[in-house]
Amino acid sequence: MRTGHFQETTGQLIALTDNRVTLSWLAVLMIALLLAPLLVGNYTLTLMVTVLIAVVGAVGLNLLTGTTGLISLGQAGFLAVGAYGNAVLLTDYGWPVWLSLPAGGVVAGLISLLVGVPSLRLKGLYLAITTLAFSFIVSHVILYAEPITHGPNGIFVNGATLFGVNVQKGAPLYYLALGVAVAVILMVLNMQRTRIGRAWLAIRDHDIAARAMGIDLTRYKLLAFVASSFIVGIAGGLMSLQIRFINIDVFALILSIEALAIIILGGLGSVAGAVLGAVFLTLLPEAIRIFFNLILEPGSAFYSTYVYEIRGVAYGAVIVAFLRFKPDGLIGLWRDQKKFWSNWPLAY
Amino acid sequence: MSFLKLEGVTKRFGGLTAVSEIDMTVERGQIYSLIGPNGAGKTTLFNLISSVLPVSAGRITFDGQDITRTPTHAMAKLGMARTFQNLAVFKHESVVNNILTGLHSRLRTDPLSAAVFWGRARREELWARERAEEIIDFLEIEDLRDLPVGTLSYGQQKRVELGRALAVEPKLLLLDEMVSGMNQEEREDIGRFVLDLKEELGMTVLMVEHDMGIVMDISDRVCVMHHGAKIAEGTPAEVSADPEVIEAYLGGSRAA
Amino acid sequence: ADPGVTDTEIKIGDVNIMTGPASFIGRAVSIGSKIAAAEINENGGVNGRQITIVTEDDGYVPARSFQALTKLIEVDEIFALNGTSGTANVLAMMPLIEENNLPTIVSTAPNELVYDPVRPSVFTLGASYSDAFYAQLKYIHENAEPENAVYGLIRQDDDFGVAVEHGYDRAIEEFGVTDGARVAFKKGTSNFAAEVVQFRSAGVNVLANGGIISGAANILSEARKLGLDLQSAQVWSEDMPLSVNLAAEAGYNYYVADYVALVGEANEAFREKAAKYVTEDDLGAMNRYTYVTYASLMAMAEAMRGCGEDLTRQCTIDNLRAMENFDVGGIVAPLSFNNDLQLSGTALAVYQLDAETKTFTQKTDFIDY
Amino acid sequence: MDYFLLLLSTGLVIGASYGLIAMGFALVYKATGVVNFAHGELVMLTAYVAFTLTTTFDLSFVPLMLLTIPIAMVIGLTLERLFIRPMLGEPVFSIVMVTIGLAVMLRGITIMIWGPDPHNLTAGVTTQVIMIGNLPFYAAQLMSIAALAICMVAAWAFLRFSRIGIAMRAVAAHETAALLVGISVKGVHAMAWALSSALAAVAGVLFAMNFKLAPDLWFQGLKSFPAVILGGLDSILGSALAGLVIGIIEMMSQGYIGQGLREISGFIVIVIVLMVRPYGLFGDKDIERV
Amino acid sequence: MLELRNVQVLYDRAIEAVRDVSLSVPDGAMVALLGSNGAGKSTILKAISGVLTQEDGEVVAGSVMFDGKPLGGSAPRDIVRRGIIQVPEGRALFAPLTVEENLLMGGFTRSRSAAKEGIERVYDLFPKVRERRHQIAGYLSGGEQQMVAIGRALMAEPKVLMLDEPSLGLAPQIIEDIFSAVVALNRDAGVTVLLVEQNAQLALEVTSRGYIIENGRIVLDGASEDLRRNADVQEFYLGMAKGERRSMRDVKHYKRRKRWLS
Ligand SMILES: Nc1ncnc2c1ncn2[C@@H]1O[C@H](COP(=O)(O)OP(=O)(O)OP(=O)(O)O)[C@@H](O)[C@H]1O
Ligand SMILES: Nc1ncnc2c1ncn2[C@@H]1O[C@H](COP(=O)(O)OP(=O)(O)OP(=O)(O)O)[C@@H](O)[C@H]1O
Ligand SMILES: CC(C)C[C@H](N)C(=O)O
Ligand SMILES: [Mg+2]
Ligand SMILES: [Mg+2]
Repeated sequence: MRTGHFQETTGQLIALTDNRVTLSWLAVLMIALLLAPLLVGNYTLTLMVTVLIAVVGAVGLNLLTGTTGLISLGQAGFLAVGAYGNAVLLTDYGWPVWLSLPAGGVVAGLISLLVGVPSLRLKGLYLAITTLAFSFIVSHVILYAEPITHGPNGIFVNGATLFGVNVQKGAPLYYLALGVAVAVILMVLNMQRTRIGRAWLAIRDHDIAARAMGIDLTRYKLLAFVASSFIVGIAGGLMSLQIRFINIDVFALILSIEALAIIILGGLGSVAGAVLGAVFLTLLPEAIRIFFNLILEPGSAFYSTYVYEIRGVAYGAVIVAFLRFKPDGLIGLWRDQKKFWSNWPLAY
Repeated sequence: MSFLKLEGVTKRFGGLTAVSEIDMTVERGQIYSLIGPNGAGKTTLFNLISSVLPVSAGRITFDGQDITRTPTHAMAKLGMARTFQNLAVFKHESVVNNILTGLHSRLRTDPLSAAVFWGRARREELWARERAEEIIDFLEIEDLRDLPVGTLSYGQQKRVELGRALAVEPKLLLLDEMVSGMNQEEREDIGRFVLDLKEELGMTVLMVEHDMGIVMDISDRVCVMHHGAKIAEGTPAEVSADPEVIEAYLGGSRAA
Repeated sequence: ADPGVTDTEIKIGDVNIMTGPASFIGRAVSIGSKIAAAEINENGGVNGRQITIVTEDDGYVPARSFQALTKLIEVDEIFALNGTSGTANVLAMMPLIEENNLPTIVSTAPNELVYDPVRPSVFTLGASYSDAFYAQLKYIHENAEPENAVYGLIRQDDDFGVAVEHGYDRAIEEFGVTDGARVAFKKGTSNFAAEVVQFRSAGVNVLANGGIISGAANILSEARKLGLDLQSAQVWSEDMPLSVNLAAEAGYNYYVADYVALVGEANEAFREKAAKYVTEDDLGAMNRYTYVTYASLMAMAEAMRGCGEDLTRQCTIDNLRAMENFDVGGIVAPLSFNNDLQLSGTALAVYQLDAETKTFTQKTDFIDY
Repeated sequence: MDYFLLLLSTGLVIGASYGLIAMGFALVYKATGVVNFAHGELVMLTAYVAFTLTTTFDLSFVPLMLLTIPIAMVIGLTLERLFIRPMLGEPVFSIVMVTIGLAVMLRGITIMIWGPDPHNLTAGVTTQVIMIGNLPFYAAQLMSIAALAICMVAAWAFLRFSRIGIAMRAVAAHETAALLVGISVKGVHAMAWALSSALAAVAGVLFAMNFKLAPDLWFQGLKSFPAVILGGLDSILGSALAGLVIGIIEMMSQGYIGQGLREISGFIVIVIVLMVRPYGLFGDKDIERV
Repeated sequence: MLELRNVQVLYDRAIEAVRDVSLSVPDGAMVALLGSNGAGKSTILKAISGVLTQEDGEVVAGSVMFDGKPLGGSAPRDIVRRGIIQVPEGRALFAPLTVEENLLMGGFTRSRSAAKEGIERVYDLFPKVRERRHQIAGYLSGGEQQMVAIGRALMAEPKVLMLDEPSLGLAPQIIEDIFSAVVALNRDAGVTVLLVEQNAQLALEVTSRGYIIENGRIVLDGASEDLRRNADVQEFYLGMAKGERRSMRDVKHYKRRKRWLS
């Protein structure tokens, strides 16, 4: 089906995709997503919102870690900053949500410079631990900056309306999250096919050669930090809209680790991978829960004592098993399928 | 006024003086070769010229500008491009993307227009793609276009590096052992090609080579380094006749 | 009718800490629910309807509490909520609770942030941490205070710690005693050496010890090392057998104030009853969180019972709001939610540990502070 | 002065614990280039194993360790064999992620086996207070410091007198080249995991003796990151020393500043230190030459 | 005798790098393997030393035999222990280790004392390396690194030495030294040599037999002497026109299209 497709013009080469089949599938997916609130129940819709928020967060992290090669364990910190930014502006300052949400992203972007600048010289895991340190420090500061953040009390996030509709639950929240996710995905895909995206990739692969090609490391690394944190901050803002209550416990370290897991399982450096990873890992606990409900008698002794822990163990095991068989992630699986079908029936 | 001028350029690594008080002048449009034994300091000198390393002492001017303290990333814009001796490709990226990255300094897309991919970003990308495809065609690596460079053979990777440097459309091209790892046919092609760069585009080429064939055949001037210092300079003929050069570098029988 | 009710069944939800290091709380909570449900069901259920408990884990992570409650409401269609995890977790569920007018009794996180401002469908069982510390310090002040008393406070730097500090503040102010040192620590801290050194140099001999479980034990252990002579007031979590096991080693006969009956007839009667319904293992895992959850589910059932055949959430809420002196077998003081805060069970008893025998003696009656 | 010395002595105690944990991280990193995110969980797991051993056989400290360490090594080898070896040659990122998945599993498994209740672990060691000068210690606290010292000497000797130490660095530096000179990459990895697990056991038992045994013990792994980073990820001895430094800094920042800063002081310190030394105090720099 | 029989290699289960290659290197012989970039030379060496898996490569057909026994499936360590040592292309040193440590690792399979002696021998062969012995290998110049890489391989006292472009980046004089050292090893110690080399002139001078590989297939093989006289080989590998070395300035055929220059 895909064989025999050749690009003929440069325009096709720079397009995100010029493949009609891909485009039609995307259109079908989009329509399905738009109709979803009519088709699925509230819980599924809530899950979908959670997935969409994870998608936004993962695409943001992927920009920094997958594309630019700057490993971050600070995701929870940026999520927290974005969430608090949005929450404080929305609730305490009465900003409309269409302003407070991006503003939360901007705050996260600006704060990211605080970790970006000192991290410029750091590589690999040294950077990772520094961003981890950053997220600990952020949560400390939020806890102690009581006049602004309400410290230990946390904040109830209320009153986000767009065109008079409450966008903190149900279909409106879903559409908001979907809109943001689509916008973010397009934005990142676009950046990645320009000199900016290539500069990031170059930094990841060989920073000296990147410099020799005219890429200003400081500028592009900081840009990656800011762009990534902006997006992650918005994901944080969406989280605060969805949960409607935030305090620092909401932004536990586990979020940073899950975010990394998402992009690694998805396939580092690829936007599609980040999306697939987010869908997969967000729904995994749900799938595991359903699985155990199917195989276990409710009320069995094992059920009551161990089922919760064993779900956690299963979650870890799926991650491990997945990487064992597909170390390059879901996107690798995807590409394999594509390769297989485009070459089929001729092997190599 | 000389195109590239080095005055007393020195580089020390801890106790080791890798480049010691080099004076050197390259004129516009020359093919200038840098030769010398292993560890003589040739690559280090390239690193100084291209500003990958800071000089310990001395002054470098390029095209009328003092570039001694110019940051590396500004060099491409000034019109200087280089290849690396030990392969410095962007491994996980496709051949096209590697070459497109070479075009970085010639594009101006800013983050916002990139994000919407409208207007300038789009126009520039179209243009860049066309340039890249020309280079790919030229280097005869069409069939590798979409492969990650890390999976290519050594020689193929060198070619990609050359393409990436050409994409900069430099006034001065630094080639560090471009032909090593290539067979004779390929070497001849590169040799011919470098001549064309000079003759048809007026490009200045500074190259480090151990292949005396190509050095002697195409260079206008040759500079010989030994233990970080310059021991001889002149036309290929002059240099290859220099007893000190023969002693230090060429060795008896193989003097070309 | 409202969700979660059929002719034969009422579904009650429970969001709790079923995984991770704090899962002994969730486990104890679900045992409490199990006992209460078994007892109710054995006695004919609620107007003939059997109670079913649906438990979801939140791992003590607020974002997951939100998700879990959404699932309970949307998928399992629970009628009411009876297990509610920690403070931040309840708060994260609060919007959903309010929105669904979900009858809820918060029994494991009686924090001011939960009951003030009052939410119409939310009832809180228990005294505040603030009162608990005040009660103990008051007892110490009146009965056991050393000469030249210098008070000290150590607390978590979160909402829970703030509540502890309120009680301490109140005590200091009221008794006019010396406030020697106050320190805050981060949740999850295990090493308290520096803090105890601070107490020593401040001469602290009455300590409001806001550490929990191994934290509290480690604080006391360091204190013993430095030879501090302490009267120590603890969080009620320190009356759980598992905490006592850790902390008794340090040899301090510390105090706790709790709103459950740790000793005495009511407690014994409860344990006897429990033995009928749960396994040996579960019996061993029982602790105060079992008692409070039992009490709150009994109260919930009572309120539902009052609605007769036509069981609705609103009716349950109204009945809870009207509840007065409902006796839950003395395991907590009789419950009356008919107050502004919809808060009950605030009466606290002060207990003291005998570190030798690892048993508590009750030092005061149940008193409101 | 007394105040200062007390803080210092307690800093050494917690620092020793960080140091022991950090050494385990550094060892695996040095040989495999992977930060083992499951190391904290190994520390916890081995401590629980020791707990079962003491409660079942009523062992005193030395026999307990003699039994626990080999078991820990077997656990380490098994984990390496089952989870890490199949990933040989895969991107470091993926392997790190495997250790994260492994960590999640180990946490759950520990609770499934031993339950969530915390315990005392005394291992027959006296809980009398011992005075050194006028500084009081528990025996187990002194043992932590001693254990760190012993492990440091052992590590030093091992690295100094065997080619394995170099081989570990070689494997981490260039796997293919290591294969080509006949180093068994698998063997080196397995050994690193075994030794690191042994260190984990020592660290875990002593930590539990001093600070109770609970299923949140794994968190000490994260808490030891500042030590690993300060010392330099691949510097085993550096990490050990840095552990002590971080321990002391924590105690001092609590003793003199407070404000809950103690728990993050280590992280603040590494951010500052890394600005000056991007590879920690003793870490190998990445070689960048073109 | 080292022998490849109808070997086929795939990378990533999809990219065929080597197809149906058979070649043999008799004991004590020196054999050259020539071919242009991407022909599959390095792949063949990796297939022999068993490190293809490192790059997701796999020998999917045919077999590699040594002394009549198949090598396929053996761990690289065992292949090294059997005396087959490869000098990898692009040096592949242990960058953070010192020069001496690199050499020491080359002797990993040998005793400590043998390794000590070996190191001295390498220093005698490359005085330059001795000068740099305590330096971090990653900071050496390209040529110095190449010397260390070769020295490291010699440390293992190979029975079969596979050199992947040993002359890469070396000064003419050093190339000569290395080649005479290899020839000496072959002659005096009976070391079998499989040489991948772009410097065909030199390679065909020192070897007795040569294989020419293009696009993953052997296209020509024979005695080195005969190959040197082959017109195509002269044209493409030796840079000669009508038996004479031609100057690059005179290269006119220049088959590359000039489009780009316009
Ligand atoms: N970053 C560095 N740190 C320490 N020493 C260095 C560094 N870079 C180069 N050197 C040393 O400086 C000397 C010159 O190296 P350089 O790479 O310039 O040599 P070269 O002339 O290019 O040699 P070759 O022909 O072998 O490539 C060498 O001895 C090398 O070891
Ligand atoms: N890791 C890899 N993954 C995928 N393809 C590869 C990989 N390594 C090599 N190839 C492909 O296999 C072919 C043969 O490569 P090989 O490295 O063996 O060539 P070579 O003859 O050594 O060339 P050179 O002279 O340039 O070193 C090339 O086309 C290359 O693109
Ligand atoms: C563990 C408990 C003492 C914590 C407390 N229930 C809270 O409010 O979170
Ligand atoms: Mg060089
Ligand atoms: Mg090759």
